[in-house]
Amino acid sequence: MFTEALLIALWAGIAGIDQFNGLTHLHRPIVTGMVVGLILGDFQTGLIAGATLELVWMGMVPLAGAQPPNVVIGGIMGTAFAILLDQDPKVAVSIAVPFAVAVQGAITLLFTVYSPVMHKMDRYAERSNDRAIDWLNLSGMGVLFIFNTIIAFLPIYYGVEAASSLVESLPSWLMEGLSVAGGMMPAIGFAMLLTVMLKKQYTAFLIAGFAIVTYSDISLLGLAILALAFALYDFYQRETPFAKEEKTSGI
Amino acid sequence: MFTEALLIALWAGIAGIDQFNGLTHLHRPIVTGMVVGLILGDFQTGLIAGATLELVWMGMVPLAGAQPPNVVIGGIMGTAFAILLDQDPKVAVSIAVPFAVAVQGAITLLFTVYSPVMHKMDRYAERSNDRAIDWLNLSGMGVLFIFNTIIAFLPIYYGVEAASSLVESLPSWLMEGLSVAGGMMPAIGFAMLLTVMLKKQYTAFLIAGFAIVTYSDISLLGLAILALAFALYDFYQRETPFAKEEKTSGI
Amino acid sequence: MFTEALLIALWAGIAGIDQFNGLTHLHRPIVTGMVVGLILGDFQTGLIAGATLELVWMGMVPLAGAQPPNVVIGGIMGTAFAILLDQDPKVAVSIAVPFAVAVQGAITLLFTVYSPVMHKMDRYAERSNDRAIDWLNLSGMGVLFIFNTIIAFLPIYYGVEAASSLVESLPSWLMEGLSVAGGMMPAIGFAMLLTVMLKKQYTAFLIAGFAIVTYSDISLLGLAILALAFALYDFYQRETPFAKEEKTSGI
Amino acid sequence: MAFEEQTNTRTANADQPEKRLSRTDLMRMAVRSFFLQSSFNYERMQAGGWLYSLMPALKKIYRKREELSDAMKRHLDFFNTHPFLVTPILGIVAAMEESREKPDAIRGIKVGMMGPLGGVGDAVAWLTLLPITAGIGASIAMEGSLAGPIVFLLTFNAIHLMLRFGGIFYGYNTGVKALQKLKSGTQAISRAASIVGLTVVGGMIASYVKLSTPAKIPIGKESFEIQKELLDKVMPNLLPLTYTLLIFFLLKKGYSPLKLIGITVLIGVAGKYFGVL
Amino acid sequence: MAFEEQTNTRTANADQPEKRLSRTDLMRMAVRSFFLQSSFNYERMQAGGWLYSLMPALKKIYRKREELSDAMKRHLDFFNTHPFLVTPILGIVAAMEESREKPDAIRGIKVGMMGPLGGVGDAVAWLTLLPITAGIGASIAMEGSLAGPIVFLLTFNAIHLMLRFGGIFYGYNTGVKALQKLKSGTQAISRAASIVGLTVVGGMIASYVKLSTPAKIPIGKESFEIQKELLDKVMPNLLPLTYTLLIFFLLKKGYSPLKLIGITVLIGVAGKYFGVL
Amino acid sequence: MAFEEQTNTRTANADQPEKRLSRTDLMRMAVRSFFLQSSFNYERMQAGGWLYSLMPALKKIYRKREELSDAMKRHLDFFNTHPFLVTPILGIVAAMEESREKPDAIRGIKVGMMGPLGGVGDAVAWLTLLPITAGIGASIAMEGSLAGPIVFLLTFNAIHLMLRFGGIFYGYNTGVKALQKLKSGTQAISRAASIVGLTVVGGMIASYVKLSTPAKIPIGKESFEIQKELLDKVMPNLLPLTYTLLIFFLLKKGYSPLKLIGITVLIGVAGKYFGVL
Ligand SMILES: OC[C@H]1O[C@H](O)[C@@H](O)[C@@H](O)[C@@H]1O
Ligand SMILES: OC[C@H]1O[C@H](O)[C@@H](O)[C@@H](O)[C@@H]1O
Ligand SMILES: OC[C@H]1O[C@H](O)[C@@H](O)[C@@H](O)[C@@H]1O
Repeated sequence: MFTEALLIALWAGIAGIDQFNGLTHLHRPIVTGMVVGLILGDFQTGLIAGATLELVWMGMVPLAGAQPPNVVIGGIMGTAFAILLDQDPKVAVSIAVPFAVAVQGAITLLFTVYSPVMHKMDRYAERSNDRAIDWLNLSGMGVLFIFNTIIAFLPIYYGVEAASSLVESLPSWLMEGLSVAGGMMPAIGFAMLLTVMLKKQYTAFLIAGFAIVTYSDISLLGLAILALAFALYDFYQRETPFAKEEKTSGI
Repeated sequence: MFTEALLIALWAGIAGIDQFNGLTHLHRPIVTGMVVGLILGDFQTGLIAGATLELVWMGMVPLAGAQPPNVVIGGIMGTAFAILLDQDPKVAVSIAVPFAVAVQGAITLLFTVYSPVMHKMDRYAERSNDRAIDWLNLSGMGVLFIFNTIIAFLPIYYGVEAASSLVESLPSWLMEGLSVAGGMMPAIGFAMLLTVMLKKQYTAFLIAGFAIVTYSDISLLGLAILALAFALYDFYQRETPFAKEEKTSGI
Repeated sequence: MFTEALLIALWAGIAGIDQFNGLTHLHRPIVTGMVVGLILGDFQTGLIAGATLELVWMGMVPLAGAQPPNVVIGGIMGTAFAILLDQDPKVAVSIAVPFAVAVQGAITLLFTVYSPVMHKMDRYAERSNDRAIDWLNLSGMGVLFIFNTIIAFLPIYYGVEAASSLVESLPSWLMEGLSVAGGMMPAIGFAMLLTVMLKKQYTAFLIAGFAIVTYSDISLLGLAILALAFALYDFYQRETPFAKEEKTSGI
Repeated sequence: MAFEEQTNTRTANADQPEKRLSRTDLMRMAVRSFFLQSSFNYERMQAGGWLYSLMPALKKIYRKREELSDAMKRHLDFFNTHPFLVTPILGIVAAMEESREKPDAIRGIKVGMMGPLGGVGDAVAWLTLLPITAGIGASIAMEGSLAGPIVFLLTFNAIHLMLRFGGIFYGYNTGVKALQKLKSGTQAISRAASIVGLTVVGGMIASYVKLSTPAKIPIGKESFEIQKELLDKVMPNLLPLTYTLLIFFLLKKGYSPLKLIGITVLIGVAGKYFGVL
Repeated sequence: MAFEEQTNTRTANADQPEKRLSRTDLMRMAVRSFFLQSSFNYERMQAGGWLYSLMPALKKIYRKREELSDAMKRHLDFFNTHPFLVTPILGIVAAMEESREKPDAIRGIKVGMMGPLGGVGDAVAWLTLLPITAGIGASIAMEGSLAGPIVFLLTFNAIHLMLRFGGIFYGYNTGVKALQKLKSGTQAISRAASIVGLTVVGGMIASYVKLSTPAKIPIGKESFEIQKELLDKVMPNLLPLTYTLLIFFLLKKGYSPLKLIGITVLIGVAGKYFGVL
Repeated sequence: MAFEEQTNTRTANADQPEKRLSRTDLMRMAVRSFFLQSSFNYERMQAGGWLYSLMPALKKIYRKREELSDAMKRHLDFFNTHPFLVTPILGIVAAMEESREKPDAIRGIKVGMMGPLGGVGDAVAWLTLLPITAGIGASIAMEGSLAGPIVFLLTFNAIHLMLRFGGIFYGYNTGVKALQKLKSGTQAISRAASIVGLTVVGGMIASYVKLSTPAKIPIGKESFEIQKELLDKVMPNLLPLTYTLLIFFLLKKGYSPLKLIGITVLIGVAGKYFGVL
């Protein structure tokens, strides 16, 4: 168990860096879920739990520096506990949330206490010491790595046993209820997306996407392609009004 | 049989009122078919015959006071006879039409002979007798109730036996032919709708609706939702031309 | 074999005329494939090989007099050899191409050496001899008929045996490879169409058509109907901007 | 246009006590509007029902007998509009009566609104809302489910009641200003309704008109099924579409629906007899 | 523009007997237009067929030998347009000859129309109508049904004949006025044709280009099927689309179709040999 | 606007050696931009990372110690934009520093761009690109295929890297002229992104929100399954849609996501307990 906990913790550290630096998004649950699954020897559950958590976090993105519930720790804890406690991947969501919220607060704190660094930089700039500024800037990554590693390691290494006996003592309808709740949870991610994206002139597309998927077998990529085609049509439609186009015509 | 005939007749009376007052449209065949089916103990046939008749009457709506073949008596007689004579619901259409046409004439007559009521009202208005006007206005409902009750009762109570022996003596291809004709009949309702609704700039939608249903498994509601999405797009497209929208844009 | 070769040759002659005169397009592989199949007693293979060849020749149309690989001889030879050598219809494509290219050159030559005819016409015009001009004009059809008949007859009558023993001596992966290549071949026809038809403002429709067929069961006709509906919408959309339409509105 | 003057007149009467009509009065008018056609007749159509519906307002506004009698007589003129859209007119007219607009102005507004609202109402309610809700209901009912009629009644009346009760407050509160909004909104609503309506009609032609041929052409031992091997290959639902368009053109040529019903019966029976339908 | 003057000229000639050409004359010209390319050659292209097609009109209009000879010579200039759209030009030119327009005006119109109509015709008939009708026909024929070629010939020629026979009357009756209508109509028709054509080409890429890989990667005892477990997951028809786009870009870069056919054969054979196709 | 003047200033400095920055310098800046947020803090947000990313340009341009120190101090102001779209700003600012624009002009451009690009970037990258690629990846991963995360990482980063590396050259080469193009492009891109994004969100609501009821109403011996015989008849996915819209309105009303997660857990558990979910 120690090895697994350590590996997961190291991965959490890497993902924690990627969340603010690099931003390749290997820190999203769809990737971390799979990696945690690999480490714990249950690839399938990892993949599915990761995908489920991904959907919940869909609208929870950092806008203008505001931190949503932490996607790195949420994704990793959710998947790890779902596998270790042998639960339905959908239960992962209910497990992930408390961790994610706690870390959300911690990161906000971190960004606050990191402010004095700017004044150090001011002084280095005065002396045009670019090397020092380089190191000072990059130092933040170390902090994130250590922070995430520790946060991920402790509960997995020390908490699983307790959680496991707790879960066993719970009535089955409770765990099944959590699974039902997990299935409903993506509604929150989507609704959050809607609060930011939905303007009245775009309602048409929300409706169309819903109806097309409900009444056909199209995949999401197929839907995205169709939507792209429509967006292209719309774009050129707005660009070249008929009158103008006609003027350039032949004969 | 007397009880059933009476119940149907009373229902016809109520539906007859609803056709001009209230207008909740419980007088449409899709509802009356079900009710007649319930009364006669054959719910399924009633529902289906009602739905079939509904489609035939689709475009036959009263515009500017002009009366189409009567939908109340047509719907009720069609369903009742289809059940009582044990026929295919599609045969209901051929039965319904003669009744509906006869009553169409009767209603037109009714609205003509009702004209003198206006002069009475003039006199009550002179005396500002609003009570009398209230009653005079509402009186029309009584006439409609009695009229429809009687018209529905007589053929069902007295005519089924004769009709039944008639039907038995008819060759089977005739009844089957009526059933084929019943299947074709909705074409008339739809064509009537088209004469009023179809303008050349909307042909696109007629074609699209036809093609989508022909080549997919979508339900009518799904189709309506898609069409609604398109109508919304079209609406905003026309409202905010690009130039205008662009003007309000950022940077 | 002589009779079949002769019948095919005569058909090639007729198709050769139709390619430039009449233009009913019975000279396209989809028709000639079927006819050749009928003559050779393998209707099904003829139909399918013809359809396959049709797709390859899709974008190869004569623009401004420029000759693409010859569709008449290509279609006929491809189908005939596929049947006679008992090959997969898709192999027809690889067989058709060498013939088609050779004849492409021959036709170009023909149209060059036919130039002097114009000077003869000038002289007849001088004498206002319209009869002579009629005959001179129509004479080209005779040339095309004889040319195509001979070109089609020779390889089929004399070449099949040799080809047959050649094919038998070839390794199976070669013929199967040709069949694979035949399946890919329509890409060339479509790509040629795209080079002429595709402008950036129409990309949307290419994408949409691809996605709709990929993710549904619609037939090509269904797709064409949907596209037509969209084209109609687009047409009226451009014709009547809202402002104008509104001006003519009621109340 | 006369509108501007009327608005002026109204402002001039600003010393008059305005907004005397209560929420309940307006609600009562909306409820009475359900009986707009109770005394329908070909002389003045909905005139009786109109006065009946407006009564609560008139009685509140005109306390003197002669005034009331005058107003009542004025409102027994010919009247006809779409029954679901009578309430906005009731609302506006009530507001005008309340601020003692000139009778001619009121009559002008009344007559000027009843025509267009009648047309729009017919287009939206009878020719779009009804076919769509009834069509969807029928598609469910066809499978034998009780949900069909229920879904129809609920969706149809949801909009029906919204129009009636929304309309009366909209008309009363917005007053003559409502007219201009109506003008621009009407066009857009008709267009949207046509888009949805015609799409659904297209779909219904494909799913409800039943017409196909069992005819086969024998070829040697086998037989060629015209429906399956030709028509369906070309396009499924080809015959239903063709027949509907045929009826459409015959209607345009002036054939009566009744005649076409008769022709359809004949075709059905003859087609069955000869084995082609 | 020179148009106005021509029309004036024409009106000035109003004492001339107009409309001498009969319906039959025009029909004969349309029929002759089927042989527009019978003496096709690279010196003057369709010039011989053009004169041949116009002959019935010329003979009717110019009774004197010298006049006829003159006219015939004038109409042996280089000519080339789309064969389905030659009839509107024939119609207009016949109308102009009939009203004795100046030869230069006639030549101007002829040359001015043949280019644009050639382009539009190629776009609409060769690049849209043909691919769509042939594509639909092929999709039916692929299933082994005779209906394929029949549907193709019927639909293609329905429009073909409409253009030819409609065109001659349209051109003759509308005269030079037709030009302006053509101008605005052409654009809209090209756009509509492109929309339908490209949609269908997109669909055909998905249904007709056959390309997939049977390759598997062994993982322990099991094996990972690249096509089914990767490519199809990403997008069905990914390879056909990619290959078509590849060919498209190679064509744009100047590769000849012939070369690409050769390359395709090579890829197919090599792919089979190495077991990846 | 101040733009025109700046361009003038720049032209005036034409004697200065321009374009001293090499391709490598720009590439290094783009690579450094990956660490834009390494010292993120709530006092000046990305200021440290901004200076870090701009360093290669500053060192090349300002050889004298004091000049460099001056420039570095100027670039430690508050800065915040979308991390993928920082490179166009880096490019423009580098070009401006190189031609020795006035510090105020540079600061103006920097501040003027960071806001809008932050907003557009959030809309396009976080709210459209991410949900779509992650949604598609999740749909594949849900079936247990490794291709899910891979497809996500590849497609997401293809665009990510294109923005970063394309942006720096675009910004540097186009200079302040880029601003005007950005202005008109931004709007169109946001619109297109919204169209695609919202369509996919609509689709995801239908495929990912799992909510249905196993409740049955007993009728005699039989039983009426609410989900199958009523809800699905009306519309499949009715409950998921309703629940999502409910959450949406609660969010609009100010409920926190956390509270809604809590509520959802409660509903799920209670629903299971009472057998209605
Ligand atoms: O809003 C712009 C920008 O602000 C901060 O830097 C972070 O929250 C980023 O994720 C965001 O893109
Ligand atoms: O046309 C307006 C209106 O006229 C009459 O009152 C009736 O036919 C109504 O059904 C119709 O809506
Ligand atoms: O381009 C116009 C026209 O030119 C030539 O006559 C031939 O290639 C025709 O096929 C083509 O339509």
